[in-house]
Amino acid sequence: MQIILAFVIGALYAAGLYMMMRRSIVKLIAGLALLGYASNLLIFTAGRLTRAQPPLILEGAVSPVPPFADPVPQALILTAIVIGFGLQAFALVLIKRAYQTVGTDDLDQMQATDN
Amino acid sequence: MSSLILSAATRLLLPLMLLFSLFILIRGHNEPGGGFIGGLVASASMALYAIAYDVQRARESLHINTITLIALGLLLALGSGLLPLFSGLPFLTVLWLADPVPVLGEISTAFTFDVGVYLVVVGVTLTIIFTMAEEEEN
Amino acid sequence: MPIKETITLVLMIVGIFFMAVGAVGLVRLPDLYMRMSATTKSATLGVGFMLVAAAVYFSELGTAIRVIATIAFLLLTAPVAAHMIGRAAYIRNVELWPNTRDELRGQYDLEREILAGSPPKLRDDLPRPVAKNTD
Amino acid sequence: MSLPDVALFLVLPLLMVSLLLTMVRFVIGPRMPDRIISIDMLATLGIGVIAVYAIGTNQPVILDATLVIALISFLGTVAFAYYLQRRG
Amino acid sequence: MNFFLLNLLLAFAWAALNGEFSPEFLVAGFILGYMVLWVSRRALGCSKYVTRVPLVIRFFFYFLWELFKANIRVAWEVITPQFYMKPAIVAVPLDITDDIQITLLAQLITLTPGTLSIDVSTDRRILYVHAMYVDDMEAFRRSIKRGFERRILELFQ
Amino acid sequence: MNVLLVLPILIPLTAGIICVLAWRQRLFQRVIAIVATISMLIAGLVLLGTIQQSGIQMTNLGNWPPPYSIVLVADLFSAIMVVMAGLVGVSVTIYSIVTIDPQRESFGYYPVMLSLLMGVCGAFLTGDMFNLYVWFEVMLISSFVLLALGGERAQLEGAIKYFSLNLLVSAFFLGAVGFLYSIAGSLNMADLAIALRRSDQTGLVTVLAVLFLVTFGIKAAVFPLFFWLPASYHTPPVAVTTLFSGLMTKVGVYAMVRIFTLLFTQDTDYTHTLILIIAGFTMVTGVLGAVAQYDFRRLLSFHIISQIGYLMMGLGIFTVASLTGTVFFMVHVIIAKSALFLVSGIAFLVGRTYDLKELGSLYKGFPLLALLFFIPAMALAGIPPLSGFWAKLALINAGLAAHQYVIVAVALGVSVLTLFSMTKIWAEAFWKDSPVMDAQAVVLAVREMKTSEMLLRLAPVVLLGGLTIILGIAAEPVLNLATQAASQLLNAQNYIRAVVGVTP
Amino acid sequence: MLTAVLSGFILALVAPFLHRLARGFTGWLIALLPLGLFIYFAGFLDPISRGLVFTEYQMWVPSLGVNLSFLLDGLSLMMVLIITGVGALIFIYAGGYLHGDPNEGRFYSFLLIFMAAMVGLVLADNLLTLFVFWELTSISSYLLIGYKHSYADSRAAALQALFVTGTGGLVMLAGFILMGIAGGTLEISALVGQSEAIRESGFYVAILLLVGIGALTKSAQFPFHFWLPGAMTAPTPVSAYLHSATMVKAGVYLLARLTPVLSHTDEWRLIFTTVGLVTLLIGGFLSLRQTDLKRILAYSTVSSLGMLVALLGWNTKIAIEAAMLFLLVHSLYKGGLFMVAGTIDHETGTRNIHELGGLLRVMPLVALGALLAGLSMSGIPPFLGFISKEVVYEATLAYTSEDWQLGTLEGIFTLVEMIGNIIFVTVACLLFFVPFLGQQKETPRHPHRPPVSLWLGPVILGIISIILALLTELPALPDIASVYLIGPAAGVVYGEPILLSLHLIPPAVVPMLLLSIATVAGGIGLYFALPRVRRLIDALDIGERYGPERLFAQMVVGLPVFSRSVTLLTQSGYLRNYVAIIVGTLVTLGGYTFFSRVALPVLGTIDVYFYEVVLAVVILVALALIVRSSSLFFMIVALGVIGYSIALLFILYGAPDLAMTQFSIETLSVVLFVLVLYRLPNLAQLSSSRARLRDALIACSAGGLVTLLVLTITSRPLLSKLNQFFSAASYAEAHGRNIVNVILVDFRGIDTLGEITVLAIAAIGVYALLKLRTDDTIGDDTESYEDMVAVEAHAEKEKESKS
Ligand code: NA
Ligand code: NA
Repeated sequence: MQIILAFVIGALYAAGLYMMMRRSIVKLIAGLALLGYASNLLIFTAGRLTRAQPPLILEGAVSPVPPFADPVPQALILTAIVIGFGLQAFALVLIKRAYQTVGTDDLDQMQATDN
Repeated sequence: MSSLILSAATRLLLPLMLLFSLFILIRGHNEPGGGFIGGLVASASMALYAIAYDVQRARESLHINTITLIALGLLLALGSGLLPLFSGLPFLTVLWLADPVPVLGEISTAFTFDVGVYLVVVGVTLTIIFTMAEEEEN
Repeated sequence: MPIKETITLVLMIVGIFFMAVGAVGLVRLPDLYMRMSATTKSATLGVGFMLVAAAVYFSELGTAIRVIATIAFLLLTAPVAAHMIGRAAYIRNVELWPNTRDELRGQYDLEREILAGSPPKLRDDLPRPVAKNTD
Repeated sequence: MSLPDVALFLVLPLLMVSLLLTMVRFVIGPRMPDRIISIDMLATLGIGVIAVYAIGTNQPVILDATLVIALISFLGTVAFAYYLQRRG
Repeated sequence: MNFFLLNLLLAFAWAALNGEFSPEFLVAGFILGYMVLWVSRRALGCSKYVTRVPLVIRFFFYFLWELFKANIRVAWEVITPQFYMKPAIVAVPLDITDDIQITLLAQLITLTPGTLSIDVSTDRRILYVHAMYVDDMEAFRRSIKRGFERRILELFQ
Repeated sequence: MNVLLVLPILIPLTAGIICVLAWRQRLFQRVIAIVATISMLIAGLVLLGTIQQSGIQMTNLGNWPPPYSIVLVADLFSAIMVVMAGLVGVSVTIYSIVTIDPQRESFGYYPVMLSLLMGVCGAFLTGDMFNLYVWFEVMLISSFVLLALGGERAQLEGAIKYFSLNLLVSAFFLGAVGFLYSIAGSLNMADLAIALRRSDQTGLVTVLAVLFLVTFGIKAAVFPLFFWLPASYHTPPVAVTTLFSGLMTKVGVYAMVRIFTLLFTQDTDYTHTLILIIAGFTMVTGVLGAVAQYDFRRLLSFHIISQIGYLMMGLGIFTVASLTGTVFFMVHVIIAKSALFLVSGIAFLVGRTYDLKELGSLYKGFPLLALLFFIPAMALAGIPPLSGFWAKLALINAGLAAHQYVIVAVALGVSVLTLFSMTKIWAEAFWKDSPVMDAQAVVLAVREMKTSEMLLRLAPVVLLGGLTIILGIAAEPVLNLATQAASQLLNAQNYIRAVVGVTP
Repeated sequence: MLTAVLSGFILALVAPFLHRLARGFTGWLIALLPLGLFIYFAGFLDPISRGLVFTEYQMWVPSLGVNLSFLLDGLSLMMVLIITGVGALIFIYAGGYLHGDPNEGRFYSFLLIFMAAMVGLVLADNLLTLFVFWELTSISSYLLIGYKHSYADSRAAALQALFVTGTGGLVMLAGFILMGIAGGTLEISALVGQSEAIRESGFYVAILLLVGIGALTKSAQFPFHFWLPGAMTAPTPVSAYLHSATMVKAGVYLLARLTPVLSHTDEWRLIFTTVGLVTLLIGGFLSLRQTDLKRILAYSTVSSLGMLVALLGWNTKIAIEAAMLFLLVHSLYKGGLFMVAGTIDHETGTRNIHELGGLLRVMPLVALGALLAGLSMSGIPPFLGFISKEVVYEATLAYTSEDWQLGTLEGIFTLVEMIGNIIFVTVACLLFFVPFLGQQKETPRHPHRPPVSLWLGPVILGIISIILALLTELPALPDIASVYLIGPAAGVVYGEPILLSLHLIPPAVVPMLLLSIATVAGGIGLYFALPRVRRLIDALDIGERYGPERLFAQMVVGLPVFSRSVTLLTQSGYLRNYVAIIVGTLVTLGGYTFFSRVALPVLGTIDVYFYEVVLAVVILVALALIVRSSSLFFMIVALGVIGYSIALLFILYGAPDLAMTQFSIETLSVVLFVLVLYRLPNLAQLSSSRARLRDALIACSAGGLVTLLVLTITSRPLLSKLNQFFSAASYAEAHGRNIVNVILVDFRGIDTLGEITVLAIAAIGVYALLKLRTDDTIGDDTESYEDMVAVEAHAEKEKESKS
C-alpha cells in the first residue's frame, strides 16, 4: 500500500502545485488545501504504514501490544492538521477580502505592487 | 430562510454534542480523543446552532466573548506549563495530583493543559465561524 | 460458528445489503429526490445493522452504548440533512422526475422568505419558483 | 473463513464497491445536490467501513470515530445545503 | 422541571457513554449535564417533554416495522431493472403544532424509505412530502395522518 | 533546568495573552508590549552572558530525557539571535506606539506582534526539527495577520503572494521533516546529527539537505525563491516592515545555518558549494532589484535579499572565519536595516510619499533625519568604520582565505552597487530639492508634529543608528563573540554533547 | 599620532556648534588645529632626517588583524605636513570663500573629517586601517563634492567620484587582504620584509592589479581619470584641498608606500609607467581644450598625477626622488592655483576663461599668488618647480648616464615627460595671462578686492616654494627640501636611506637644463599657438565622447534600466510564475541530487487490499475533478471527499485520533468554505493552454520527485527510538493510555502550545480582517494603493523616455 500511497501523495502534490499556478484566486485556495493533505499523508506514509492496532495501551497493560502504529507521525500530523486549519481559515478570509477589494478573481490583476 | 426542522433538531443536538465533546476531552488521555477533537466537536455544535438560528443567538448562548475564551484557554495551557517551574522542574513538566478526583480520575497538569487546548479550539473555531457568518449576514 | 458470531455475520450481511441498495439506488434512481429517499434511508438502516453487528461482536457495554449513541445520532441527523438538501434542491430548481405530481410548486416566496401553507390542491398552472441556476 | 476475514475480505470490499458507486454519482452529478448527497453517503459508508474494520481487525476503539462522524458530518451537509440554498 | 428531566437524562447518557453507571459518574454526568444545559439553555427554550415510556416503545417498534417494510420496497425498486414508482410531492396538512413534534414527524417520514419531508410551511400547517409511491394523493395524506401523526399526538398528549 | 531558555518564549506569550484579555485597552497594551519586549531583551542578554560563562545551555521541556523530549538549546548564535529579536522588538514597539493607528491597535496588533516575537525566539531556541516547524508557523501566521491587518488593497495583494509562497514553504518543510523522521527515526536535532552522521544512506541525506535548502531558502528569500518578499514587504505600516525585515528572513537564515552546520555536513563539497552559488546570485539579483527601484521602502526591501546573500556566503564558505562573518553580518544587518526602514517611515511622514522622485529637501529641512539615514546607510554599504565594514571585511577575508575568489568578487561588486543605491536614496530624498515640497515646507511639516511623538519615532532610530556606530568602532568584542559563536557552530560535537550527552 | 587623527574627527563633531559661536572667524579658528598639527609634526623633521621612525600601536579589531598602528617616517611626515599645512591655509580660505553660506558649519565638519582621515591614511601602518581612512576620504569627498546638493550635476559628480574611488577602494581591499595572506601580516612595515614571499606567493600579479586599481582610481589615472574634472562642482576649497593637494595624492602615496613591498618587477614597471604616461598625455591634452578655470586645473592635475605614477613606476632611485619632489611641488602650486581660480570665481561669478581679463588691477595680491604658482608650475627658477623639473628629466636620462645611450623606453618616457611639462607651462601661462592681463571684461558679478583669507593661501604657498628652492643653495641655512623632506621620503620609498642634495643652480650645462629651457620655450610657443591647437584637439575629441566618462554616464543611465529588466524578469508580479520558479528550482536541485546520488528503489511486491485501492482511486478521482472543475462548489465538495477518504485511510492504519480530527476539521473547513466562498465567483479558466501544459509539467515532476522519495525511503524499515520510548513511558511514567494524546500534551507539549497559539492568532487575524474595514485605516506611514501604482507608472514612463 505504501507504493500506491506514494503515488497518491505525488498526485496530491502535483495537483496542489498545479492549482497554485492557476490565475483564479479560488483555485489557489484549493491548491493550498491539497498541499496540506499531501504533506500530512506524506508524513503518515513516510513514518511507515502498519495495518495494525492504534497506539493505545489497553486496560491492564503497560505498553501497547505490537504490532501497533507509530504514534509519533500521528502526533505530528495532528499538530499539522490543526495548524493547517488555522492557516486555511485565514487564507479563506484573506482571499475573500482580496477579491472584494480588488474586484477580480484573476491573480494576474494583482501584480501592481510587486516590482 | 431558516428551517423549522433544523432548528428543532438543533435544540436536541446541541446539548448532546456538547456533552459528547466533554466526554472526548476528558477521556482523551486514555482513549482516542482529547482537547482538539473535543473542542472541534463542541465548536461544531455551536456552528450548527449558528446556522440553524443566527450568530447573534449563538454568541449570546455562549455567554462569553470567543476571543476571551481563546485567551483563557491559552492562559490555562500556559499556566499548566508554568506550574512546575515553581517546584524547580522544567517548563511543561506534568504534575499529578496525589489523589484521584472522582469521575475525572487522576488529575494532572496534562489534563488542565488539554482543557486549555479545548477552550482555545472552541474559541478559535467559533471566533472564525461567527465572524464569517456575521459578515455574510450583513 | 458460535451464536454471537452468527448473529454478527447475519447483521453484517443485512447491513451491507441495505448499504449496497442505497449505493445502487444513488446511481440508478432518476431524480435527486428519489435518490435521497433511497440512500438516506437504506444506507442509514444498513449502517445501523453493521454497528449493531459490531456491538454484538464485541459484546461490551461500552461499545454497545457507543453504538447505540451513534445510531441515535444518525437517526436524528440523517433526516435533517436530507430535509435541508431536498429543500435547497427544490428551491434551486433541481428537476423532479417528469411524472412527478407537485403540490409544492409555487409555494415558496424567496423574497419574503416564506413557504405558503395554503390548502392542498394541484396547481399546474402556477410558475415554478424563480431562482437562478448557479451551480 | 473466520468472521474477521469475512468482514475484511467480503463485506469491506462490498462496501468499497458501494463507495465506488457513490463516486460514480459524485462524478456524474448532474447537479450539486447530487454531489452533496454523495458525500453524505460517503460519510455513512465511512461509518460502515469503520464498523466492519473494527470487527475485522478486532479494534473496538475505532468505533469512537463513528460517533464523531455521525455527529459532525451532518454539520457539513447542513452547511452545504445552506450554501446551496442561499447562493445566488 | 423539564430541564431537570433532561439533565437527568444527560447524566445517564454520560454514565452510559463511559460505560459505568456508578454514582460518581452519575453525579459527574449530572454536573456536566447541568453545565451543558446552562450553555444551551437559550437554545432549548421551554418545551414540554412528557415521557410515556410504553407509548415510546410501541411507537419505536411500529416505526422499525415501517422502516423495514419501506426498505424492502425501495430495495426491490432499485434492484429490479424497471421502475414502478409514481412520485409526487404531497402537501400534508398538520394537526400537530409543536415544533418538536412537527420535526419528529418530518424526521420519521424522511427516515422511512421512499418518502422525504421537504419542508414545513412557514405557518406550520402543512408538511410537504416527496414520496415515491403515491397512487392517490388523498390516501397518502391519510396514511401519514393516521400513522405517524396520530401516534406522535398520542405520545405527546 | 533552565528558566532562562524558556523566558524568551514565555514573556511574549504571557504578554500577548494579557493583551488579548485587555482587548480594547490600547494604552495598557502598549505598556505591556514595551515591558515585554524590554524583558525579552534583558532575558536574551542574560542568556548570552550565561552561555559565555558556562557554555551551551539546554532545557528539556516536560522533564523527559533528551532526545525524547523537546529541548530548548541555546548556543551563542541562538542567544545572539534572541538578543537581536529583543532589540528589534523594543525598537519596533516604541515606534509602533505613535505610528500604528488606533484601529489596528484595537484589533490585536500588539498580541500578534508579540506572538511573532514568540515564534521567532522559539525558532532560535528549539533543538527539535518539528518544533522548529511549529515556531515557523507561529511566526508565519502572526506575520500574515500583521501584513494583512488593515485590509488596504496593496496590503491584500502583497499578503496573498506572501501567504501562498510561505504556505508552500510549510508544505515543503513538513514533508522534509517527515522524510527526516522516516530516515533517522528522531526529531531532536542533536540526535538527528548523530543519526545522519552514522547513516549509510548518504545520498538520501543529501537529497534531504537540498530539500531543506530550498525550504529555508524560500523563507530566507534567496535566489530564485525570494519573490514573496519584494511583493509584500512595502505594503504594511513601517513598524511591521521593520519587524519583518529584522527578523523573518533572518529566521530562515538561522535555520539554514543551524542545519547546515549541525545536520547536513556529510557532503559539504556539494551542498555548501550550492549555497555559495545561491549566495552569489542572491546578492546580485537583490541589489539589482534595489538599483531599479525608485521607492524608498521597496528599494530597502530588495536590499534585504541582497544582504541575505552575504549571510549565505559565510555559510557556504564554511570556515570559522566565514561563519564569524555571517554572525557578525547578521547582527549588523538587523540593526542597520531596521534603522533604515524606520527612517523611511519618518521620511514618509514628512514627505507623504515613498517615491524618491517626489521626496526631497530632507537634508536641508530635517538634517537630523539625514544623519540618521546616512549612518546606517553607509553601514549597509560597508563604509568603514561602521558595522557593515567589519561584516563585509570578515566575509571577504574568509572568502579569500578559503580561495573562494568568485564569491568575493561578487560580494565586492554588490557592495559597490549597494553604495550606489544607498547614495541614490541619499541624493534623491535628502539632497535633491523636492519638486513638491521645499525645505521650508519640510521644516514646517516637522514642526507641526508633536514633539513627544517625534521623539518616540526617532528614539529607536537613534538607538539603532548609535549601535551601528558602536558596533563599528568597538567591533572587536562583538567579533570576538561572533568568532566564539562560529566555532561553536562548526564544532557540532559540543552542541550534540550538550543536548544528548554523547558525541557522535 | 592617534590623538592627532582623532582631534580632527572630534573637532568635526563640534564644528557646526563652533560655527554658531564664531561666525565669521570660524575658518581662522579651525585652521588652528591643522596649524597646530603642522607645527607638532614639523618637530619630527629633525629626528626623522636622522633616520628615526616613530610608531604607535593600539589594538582595534585584532580578530580581523586590524590595528591602529601608525608609522611616522620620511614619507608619512612629508605627506602629513602637506595635509596639515595646506589644510590650515584651506580652512582660512574657506572661511572667506563660504562666508555667509547657511551650511558653513557643516562644511567645516566634512572638511575636518576629510583632513583627519587623510592624516590617518598617511600615518597608518596597517593596511586595513589605511583602507578605513581611505574610504573615509572617499565619503567625505562625496559629501563635499555634493555640497551644492540642489544642483543635479553636483549630485551626479559626487556619485561619480564616489563610485569610481569607492569601487577602486573595494578592489584594493581585496588586494590588501591577499597581501596579508601572502605576507602573513597586514602591517606595512612588516610587509617590507616579506616582499620576496609576496612576489613568490602566486598572488603577486593579482595583488598588484587589485591594489593598483585602488591607487589608480583614487589618483585619477586613465581610464579612471574622469571623475576628477567632474568633481570640480565642489566648492573651490575642496578642489584645492582634496582634488589637487591631498586626496588625489593618496593613490600615489600608496604606490610609494608599497614600492618596497611590491616593486622591482617588470609587471610593476610596465603597469604603472604605462598608465602614468598615458594619463600624463591625455590629461595634458584635455586640459588644453578646457575653458573653465577649474577644469583646466583638474585636467592638468590628472596629468601631473600621471607623471607621479609614471615616475614611481619607473622605480629607479632618481625617479623616486623626482616623484617625491614633484609631489611636494605640485601640492604647493596646484593648491595655490585652485585657490586663485576660486577667488576669481567668487569675485566675478564666472570661471570661464573667455569671460575674464584684466583682473590684475582689482586683485593684485591674487595675481601675485597666481604668478608665483604659475612660475613654479612652469619650472622657472628660483622656484622649487624648476628643481623638480630638472630631477624629473634626470630620472629618465640618468638611467643610462653611464654610456649616454638613450634607450627606446627612456626616450619615449623623456619625450612624454617633456610634452607634459610643455603643456604645464602653457597652462600656467593661460591661467595667469588670460584672467589677469589685458582688458577687464564684464563679468556676472562686479569684482571687488578680495579679503585677506582669499589671497593669503596662494601667496604663502608660492613663497614657500621659493624659500625651499633658495635654501638648497644657502649653505648657512638648512636645506629643508633635500635633508628634511624629499630625502627622508625618497629613502623610505627606495627602501634604504638616501642622502639627497638638490640644487637650484645646475652644476653644469647638463642635458636636463637644455631640456628645461626647451620646455619653457615650447610651452610659451604652445600658448600662442593655442587657438589652433585647441581646434586640433577638439577635432580629435578624444576622451570625452568615447572615453570612460561616457561609459560611466551610460552605466548610470543603463544600470537602473538593466536592473529593472532583470527585476521584471524575476519579480514579474505573477504568483503563478513565482510558484513555478520555486517548484522548478526544487525539482531541478532535488532531482539532480537524487538521480546523481541515490539508487532507484527496488519495489517489493505490492501488498495491497482492495479497499485500500478503492480509497486511493476515490482520492485520485476527486483530484482529477478538482483540477478540471469549473465550479467552486464542486471544488469544495471534492476537497471534502479527499479529506474524508484520507480520514478513512487514517482509520485503516491505526490512527483513530487522526481520523477523528481529520473528519472534524474537514467538516468545519466545509463550513468555513461555505461561509466565505459564498460570494466568490466560480473557477474561471484564465490561463492559456500552453501555460497549463507548462504548469502541469512542473507540477507533475514535483509530484514525481516526491513519489520517488517516498518509495526510496519507505523501502527500508524505520527504527524509531522515539516510538520505543514513548510507548514504553506513556503509561508507566506519563500515566496515559492514548500515546498520541500523551505525546501531544506531555512529551511534546510545547508543540501543542505553539499550535494553539497559531490557532489563536489565526482567529484574531480572521476577526481583524473582517471587522477592521474602514477606508481610513492607513497608518501614518502606509501608502495607499494608488500611490504605489503611481510609483510604478512613474518608473515605467521613465524607462520609456530613456529608451
Ligand atoms: Na422515506
Ligand atoms: Na480541509
